[in-house]
Amino acid sequence: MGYIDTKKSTKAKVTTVGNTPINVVIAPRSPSGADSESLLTTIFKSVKSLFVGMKVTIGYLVRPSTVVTQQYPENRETLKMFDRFRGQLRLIKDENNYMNCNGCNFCEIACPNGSIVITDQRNPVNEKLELERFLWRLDSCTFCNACLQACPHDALEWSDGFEAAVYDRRLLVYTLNDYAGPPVKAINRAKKKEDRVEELLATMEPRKQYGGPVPLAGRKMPGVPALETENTKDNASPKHK
Amino acid sequence: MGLITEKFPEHIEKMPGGSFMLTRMDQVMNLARSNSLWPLTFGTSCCAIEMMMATGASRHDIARFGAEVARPSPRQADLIIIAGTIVKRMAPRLRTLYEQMAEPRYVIATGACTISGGPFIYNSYTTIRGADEIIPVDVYVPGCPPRPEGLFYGLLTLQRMIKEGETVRKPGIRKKPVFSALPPDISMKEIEEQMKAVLEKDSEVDVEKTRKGLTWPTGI
Amino acid sequence: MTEKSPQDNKHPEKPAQQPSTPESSAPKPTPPPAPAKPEEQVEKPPQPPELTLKVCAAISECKPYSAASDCPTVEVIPENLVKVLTALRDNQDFAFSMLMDHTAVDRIEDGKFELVYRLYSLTTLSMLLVSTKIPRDKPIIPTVSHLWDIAEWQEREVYDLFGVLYDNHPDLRRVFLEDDWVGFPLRKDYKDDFMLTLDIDSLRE
Amino acid sequence: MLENLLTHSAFEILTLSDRAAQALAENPWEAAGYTLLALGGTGAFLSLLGMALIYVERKVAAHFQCRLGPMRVGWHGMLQSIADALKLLQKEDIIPEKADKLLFFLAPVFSIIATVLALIIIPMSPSLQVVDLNIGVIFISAVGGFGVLGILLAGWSSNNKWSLLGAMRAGAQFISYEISVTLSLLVITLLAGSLQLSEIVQSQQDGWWIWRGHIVGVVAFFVFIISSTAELNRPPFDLPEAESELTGGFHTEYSGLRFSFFFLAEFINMFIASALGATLFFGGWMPFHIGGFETFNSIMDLIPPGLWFAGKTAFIVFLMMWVRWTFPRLRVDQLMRLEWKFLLPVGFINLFAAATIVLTKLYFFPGQ
Amino acid sequence: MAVKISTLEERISVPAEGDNPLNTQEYFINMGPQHPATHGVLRLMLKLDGETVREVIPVLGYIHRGIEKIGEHQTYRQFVHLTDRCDYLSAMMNNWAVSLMVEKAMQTQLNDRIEYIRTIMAELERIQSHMLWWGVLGMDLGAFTPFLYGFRDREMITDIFEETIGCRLTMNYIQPGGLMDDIHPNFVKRVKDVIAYAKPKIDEYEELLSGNVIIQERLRNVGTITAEQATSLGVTGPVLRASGVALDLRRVAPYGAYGQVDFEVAVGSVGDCWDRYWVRVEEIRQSFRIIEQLIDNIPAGKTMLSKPAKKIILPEGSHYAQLETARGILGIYAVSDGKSENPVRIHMRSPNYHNVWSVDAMTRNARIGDLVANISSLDIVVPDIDR
Repeated sequence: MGYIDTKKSTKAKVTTVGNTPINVVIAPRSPSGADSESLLTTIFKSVKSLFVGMKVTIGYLVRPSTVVTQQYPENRETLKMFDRFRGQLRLIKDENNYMNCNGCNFCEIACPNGSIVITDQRNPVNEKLELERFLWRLDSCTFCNACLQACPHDALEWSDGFEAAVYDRRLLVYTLNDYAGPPVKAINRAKKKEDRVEELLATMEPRKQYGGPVPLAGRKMPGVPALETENTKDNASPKHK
Repeated sequence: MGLITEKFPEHIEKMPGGSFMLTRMDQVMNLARSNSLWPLTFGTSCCAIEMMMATGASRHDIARFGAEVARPSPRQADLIIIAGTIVKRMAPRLRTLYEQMAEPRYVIATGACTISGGPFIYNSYTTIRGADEIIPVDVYVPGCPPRPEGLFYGLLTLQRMIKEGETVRKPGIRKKPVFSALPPDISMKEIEEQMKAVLEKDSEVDVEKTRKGLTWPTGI
Repeated sequence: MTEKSPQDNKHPEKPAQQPSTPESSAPKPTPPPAPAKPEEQVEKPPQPPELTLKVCAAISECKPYSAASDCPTVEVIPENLVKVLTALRDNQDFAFSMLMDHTAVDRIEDGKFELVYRLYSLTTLSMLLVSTKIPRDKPIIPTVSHLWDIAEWQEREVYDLFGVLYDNHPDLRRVFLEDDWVGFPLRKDYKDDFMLTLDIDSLRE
Repeated sequence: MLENLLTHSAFEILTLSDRAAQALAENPWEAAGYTLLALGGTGAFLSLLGMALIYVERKVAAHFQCRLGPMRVGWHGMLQSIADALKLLQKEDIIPEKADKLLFFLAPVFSIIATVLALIIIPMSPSLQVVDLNIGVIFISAVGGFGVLGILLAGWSSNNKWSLLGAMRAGAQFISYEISVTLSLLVITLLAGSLQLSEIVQSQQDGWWIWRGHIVGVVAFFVFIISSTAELNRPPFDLPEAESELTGGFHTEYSGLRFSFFFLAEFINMFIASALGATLFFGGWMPFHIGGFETFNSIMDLIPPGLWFAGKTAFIVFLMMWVRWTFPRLRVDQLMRLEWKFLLPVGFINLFAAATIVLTKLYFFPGQ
Repeated sequence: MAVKISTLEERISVPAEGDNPLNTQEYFINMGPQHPATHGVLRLMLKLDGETVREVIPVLGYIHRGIEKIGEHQTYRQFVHLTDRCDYLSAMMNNWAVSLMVEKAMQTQLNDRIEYIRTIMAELERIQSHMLWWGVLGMDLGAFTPFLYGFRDREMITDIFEETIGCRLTMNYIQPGGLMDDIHPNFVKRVKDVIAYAKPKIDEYEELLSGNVIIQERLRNVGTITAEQATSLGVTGPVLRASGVALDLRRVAPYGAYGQVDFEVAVGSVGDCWDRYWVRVEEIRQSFRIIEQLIDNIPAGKTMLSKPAKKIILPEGSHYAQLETARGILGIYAVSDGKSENPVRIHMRSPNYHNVWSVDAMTRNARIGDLVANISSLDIVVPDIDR
């Protein structure tokens, strides 16, 4: 029942499991047999070990620079997520707010638990299938990135909104598309051919979003500085005709 | 309500300026409540690690909100952070834990599994699809698992609810600011219509049922 | 459609591998199958690995596994199971001292449960699969919990999820589910009103 | 007045009860005032002290662990304890259906009464002591035993196996460690020659017992600190409420206000143990004196005795917190072994050594 | 043959002990599912005689989600994300096990870049898992501060994960045929920073906890299982190695880049809690060694060899792959019919399920405090037991 000196008694040697030689380190044990220590030495080492432990903790107390706490609601303006952070799903839009997504269902198939529900419609002008509604269930999304991996049109991305707490579970089902209508590719193709562009654009119907990167966007919360970010602006209702 | 405040408001209100005092008292009491949320040490799976990250890790430190006093006994806890999947076998225990807690008690559901069943919605024979089928949930924090900051945001959301919430005059009746989270040009009716279309497949999450209140899933 | 398709070989990075890839512990790979139809693989009967032949030679009750497996596998009939496993554990040539895993597969098309015992030897570091088949309507098999302590719990799990009954088991009860649960969920014909299914296949066409 | 302060004769003991008795002879109204002052003062002191200690504990713990602790209620979370107290007042009060209701109700009351009783004889400064009993040391031991009764009752009446286990642990632990505490108290009693706390303080005019009593004093101090930590159920001896073993121990079933009584009593008891340690070993409110160095002593006297007392108590409180946030918990049998096989023999030997020292007057400054 | 089926109630109904009034009565007490020491939702029925534990009956199923059933309805790519939720502290190794199984079955040759990154990530995961365990062990034994220190240092590693992958805990990073993303440009620098930071911290851990005499007394000669018992109980990982069997798949059957690195396997000699404790602390050091050897020479190459849109259909037959997670050997057993994307049967040989049962053998006739130390030293993750 001696004191185990963790630094000294580490032994390294080679053993075999089966026929494979393996270098092992053997856990230190308390000295026994010939090396065993006297009772006084044991008591001295034991008491010393207590003080060594106390030295570690007091070392942190007297050095306030070791405090690593980030004060979340207060540092909200400066808090930055990593670029690849999987916060919330959103559709990539170009500068005219046209989306890349054409409603091809690949992400819906790839999604392991049905968190993405896509409904399609046929455009009356160019008679192609296009996205009618892109629903994303944040309440069941597992952030596995399978949808982004499966997307052939580079239409999805992650935003860094992690503040999504709500009082009502129903608010966690988001409509990601601002409008139902042709993707940017179809519009560009029509523009190139100069073929019924105006008509095509007129088929876009706005889709009201009730979710978004921050459900409480722009609202004031006690103790929380109001947040005005790019996300909130993105989330404003669409400007299409 | 507690020992003192049971008969309190009736006597106060008769006094001159009593209603002003009561309002002030509400503010002070709710402030105290919202800043002293002692969580129950309850976690079932992955979200519990991130919850420990929030409560335990020095980087995030839930102690700043006065909520690091994690109580192992439900009698002394104010807040239950459901972290992780709830399965059929656990559901009655969760219910018991909730019933053992003293009023006022609050519930935060973190993570996809707790809110809706998450990755285990389909083809699972045990997973409860949403902890709100077992106990009433005040705040939902989505994520799988949510970041500690996300959990703090949920805590702040809960604090806001508490501060607007219960009054001394009507103990036990809590105002829940649900609709304040909606953007101005959208009505709840529109949401419900859209939701129904989506959730038709998922018969367990019935919008009508959720509104009426607590229901027990079949088979428990 | 298999992964090992010709376009994979076009990658310039596709290197001549060092010997220490994951396959080093695996049995020697057969030549890459033709990419088009997986049925072609089945047509080639794989040569039983060396260990299988050795075991079959030493213990007469075993015979090589008939279906495809990536691990040395022997097949026994349920009556000989305890005898074979005891022999495998106690035979100094093999010394399968660990029961790594035990589980069942529901072969509903044959009307059988296939029970799989995965043995691991700490002296030869080799792995052996012992497979036995029992009828689905009378799923009774003798226990091996007296050979390995862990078998008691593994068998309990299999009972819980498949309803395989273990004769002479010291304490056969459910592990994961409540004692009054009806049915055995991992059986293919398990029905549960609570369970939802996601009809993804209809989207895949 | 000032010259009075600069000499030792300034330290006249004037307890609140004495003042009340004096006043009763002269003016009964004044006596009533003193009684009220003593009662109300003790109550207010109790809760304020408890809350302050809880706040300090949380902050100190946080900084031991590289974090900040309460930050959002008041400046650096100063009002955190008040928020907690207000919340606990509002909590629903649950009495389990199968509990022994009378005992369940009485247990926290016993706990807090024991604490108040122990608090009143602590000499905080020459003029701030409620009662000065001539058997002070014994009184403290006796009242401490009363406190553990509350814990035992709580565990028994809750009708919960974990609570009962915790209570039994608490009982065994308290009875064992009480011996060691008493033995180390007896050492000082021997050295000082009195059981009265104010006299023990006065006897340290020429130096505190921790260094006047050299080896004996130091050993007694360490025995006292270890065993009083164990009596207080604080980590590393918090077996009765070991979170990871017994969920909450004896107070598992308590909620709201009743739980806060236990919570408060625990922290006040910590203060009492520290104050007792300060009184016995560090001279209580007595400034740091070295026998014979009158100039030095009079400089030391410039600091008011109340501050001396507060500083010494704070030091021991900090020591206990430091230990708490560093060490893991012992096992039940190890706890008992530590007491019966180690601390008890050491305590006895130390007591005999103390007796020898008193007889041979081997301590420092014996003559004065 | 009539097979007797018992229930939990029958199991815990003890007949009253004889007529001798001196006999103390043994009683059952329920520990969990909500109990601070049971790491989530493990429930233990303890047969107690005073403070002495006579028998421990683990009762499982409080987080049984039927992952194996769900897996029968999912593709292999989708199943990877479910394994994250089993042993979430070695999520990356779980992903790797599925990927390894698929790659073995498809005979996919991976390039060195993928293998190196996988190995580094797995070792980082092992370190963070052991750091968390170290903290939790401290907390279970009553020292709260190590918990905070362990989490503080673990946070540095989750930062690395978050930068490269975007998630902190359930990552879904290692995919069949490669990796989800390439590593972030800052990755190498950040890993080096963490190694430089964390190495001295391990010594501090030793000072604070390992060297502390109370910890040594709490752990030494507590919960001893011999090598024979351990093999019969089927325990793997640090628990088995603490009993003196140096079975480490990274060494005896190297996968990934483990064949190219030099490291030592930590083993114990007695098989008590102290050995298990020390083996894990030493494994943190060895993992640092492995990372240091690999981090500077990650070769160039592609990080995804198969197109995500491509279907994975395994050849008919049974497939198995196993690897060493932070808790022991994880095996993935899949039976494919050769026609569909979904497996006919997928089974996880979970290390925790095999480890947890040894708690009974360890704790017979010990104290409740020892039970807590035993559970803690087993380092169980309950969702992986129940699956």
